[in-house]
Amino acid sequence: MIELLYFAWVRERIGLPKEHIETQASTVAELINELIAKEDRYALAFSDLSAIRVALDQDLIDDFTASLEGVREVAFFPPMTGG
Amino acid sequence: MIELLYFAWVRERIGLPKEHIETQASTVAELINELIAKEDRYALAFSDLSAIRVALDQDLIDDFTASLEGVREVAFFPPMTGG
Amino acid sequence: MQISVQKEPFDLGQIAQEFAAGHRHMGAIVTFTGVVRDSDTDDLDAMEIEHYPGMTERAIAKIATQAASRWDLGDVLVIHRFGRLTPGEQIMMVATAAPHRKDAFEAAEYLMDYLKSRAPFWKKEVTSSGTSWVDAKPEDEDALSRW
Amino acid sequence: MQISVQKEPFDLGQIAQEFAAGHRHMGAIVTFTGVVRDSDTDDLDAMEIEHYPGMTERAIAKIATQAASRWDLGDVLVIHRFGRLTPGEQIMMVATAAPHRKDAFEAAEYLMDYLKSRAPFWKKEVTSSGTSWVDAKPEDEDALSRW
Repeated sequence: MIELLYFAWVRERIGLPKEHIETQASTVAELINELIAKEDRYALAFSDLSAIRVALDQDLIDDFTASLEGVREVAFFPPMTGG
Repeated sequence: MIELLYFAWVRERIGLPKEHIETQASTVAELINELIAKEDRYALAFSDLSAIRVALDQDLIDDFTASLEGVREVAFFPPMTGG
Repeated sequence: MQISVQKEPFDLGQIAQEFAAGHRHMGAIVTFTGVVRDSDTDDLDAMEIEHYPGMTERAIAKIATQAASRWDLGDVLVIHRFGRLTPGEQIMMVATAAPHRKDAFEAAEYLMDYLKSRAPFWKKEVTSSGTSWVDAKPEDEDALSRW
Repeated sequence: MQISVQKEPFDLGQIAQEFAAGHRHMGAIVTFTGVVRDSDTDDLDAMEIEHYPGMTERAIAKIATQAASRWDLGDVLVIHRFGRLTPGEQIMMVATAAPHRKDAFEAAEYLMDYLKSRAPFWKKEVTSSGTSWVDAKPEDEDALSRW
């Protein structure tokens, strides 16, 4: 079991802020592909991957090849606009 | 008649904050030479001209060749240390 | 180091005064305050700020720690609000105290540059004609390259 | 533009709050506050600040006007004290309001750089072992070359 969190328009497109899923994906890229294959709303949210940022257990990652081993919380969101 | 103002250690070396003098000097450089010739305390104050800044009628000048024509107030002081 | 992620307004005056007080060896205090700016056509009703609880505090602490290791600082403060804000309201502030002004200024700019695009906040503009997410600006990402 | 050359202390909190209030189109407020820093050996009794009445206000207004013409600013504030100050006391502050943070930061740094070596103030340190005029630092003059 892994917890997925969605923020901003990723949340709006997917239609929920968080969910728990079972996954066999070993990397972030594999997880995204699983989600895209699941339903259109995921495909819509992940249609432009250059606009997607990912945090694993609350640490931003640079690269979708990052491993999910031991990860409990994956967050997907657009580029941040703080400040 | 021209008013001379002195600040910081220039004031301390000359021993007074201001004075009115009669001068024939037509430039700042000539005025400084007149003062140096007058008394030792002026010579001491103006011994290192690289450490002297000058304002004519409250505007800083870049160059001791500046003309005194029409000038009513000449101020001599060390490099400023505001902020 | 003082970090707060909060819904409530903050009192810039009181915070600036308290931050500046008692820094006997810090010659320079810089504050930056971000304000919700109305649109050019004055039609912004509100700015809604979403964040990622947990990660937000963690990301800000990481940015502040990096600033503190890079510049000679006596103290760092970051406050960032979330929720619904109206034009003129203060969104966030940073403050830095340093022996010298160059460190205080650079560290404050560094904090701002990183908070802009590395702290998990997202802004949505609400106007009478609808809502829209604020896009990240390429220049905000570019700003990081100077550090 | 708000400029004050004064002997009395100022209330950083109140001034920052008032300055930031009501700038509905200014997204960024930067303040810099200079504090009398104690010496490394904690033996500074006081800092005495002399200035050139008349020219001081004029020089500061000139610097502030230059900043306002160079950056997109909504407002500029400069307060500078003179007289006898003790360690921990606030000597001076600048504040800038701008639509964007880059202008607010750069203008504040520009103001500080020019106030340091182009506004007619002179500092004298008073310690138990005597008094000495603070020398202008070469880096303060160098700082002007970046503008």
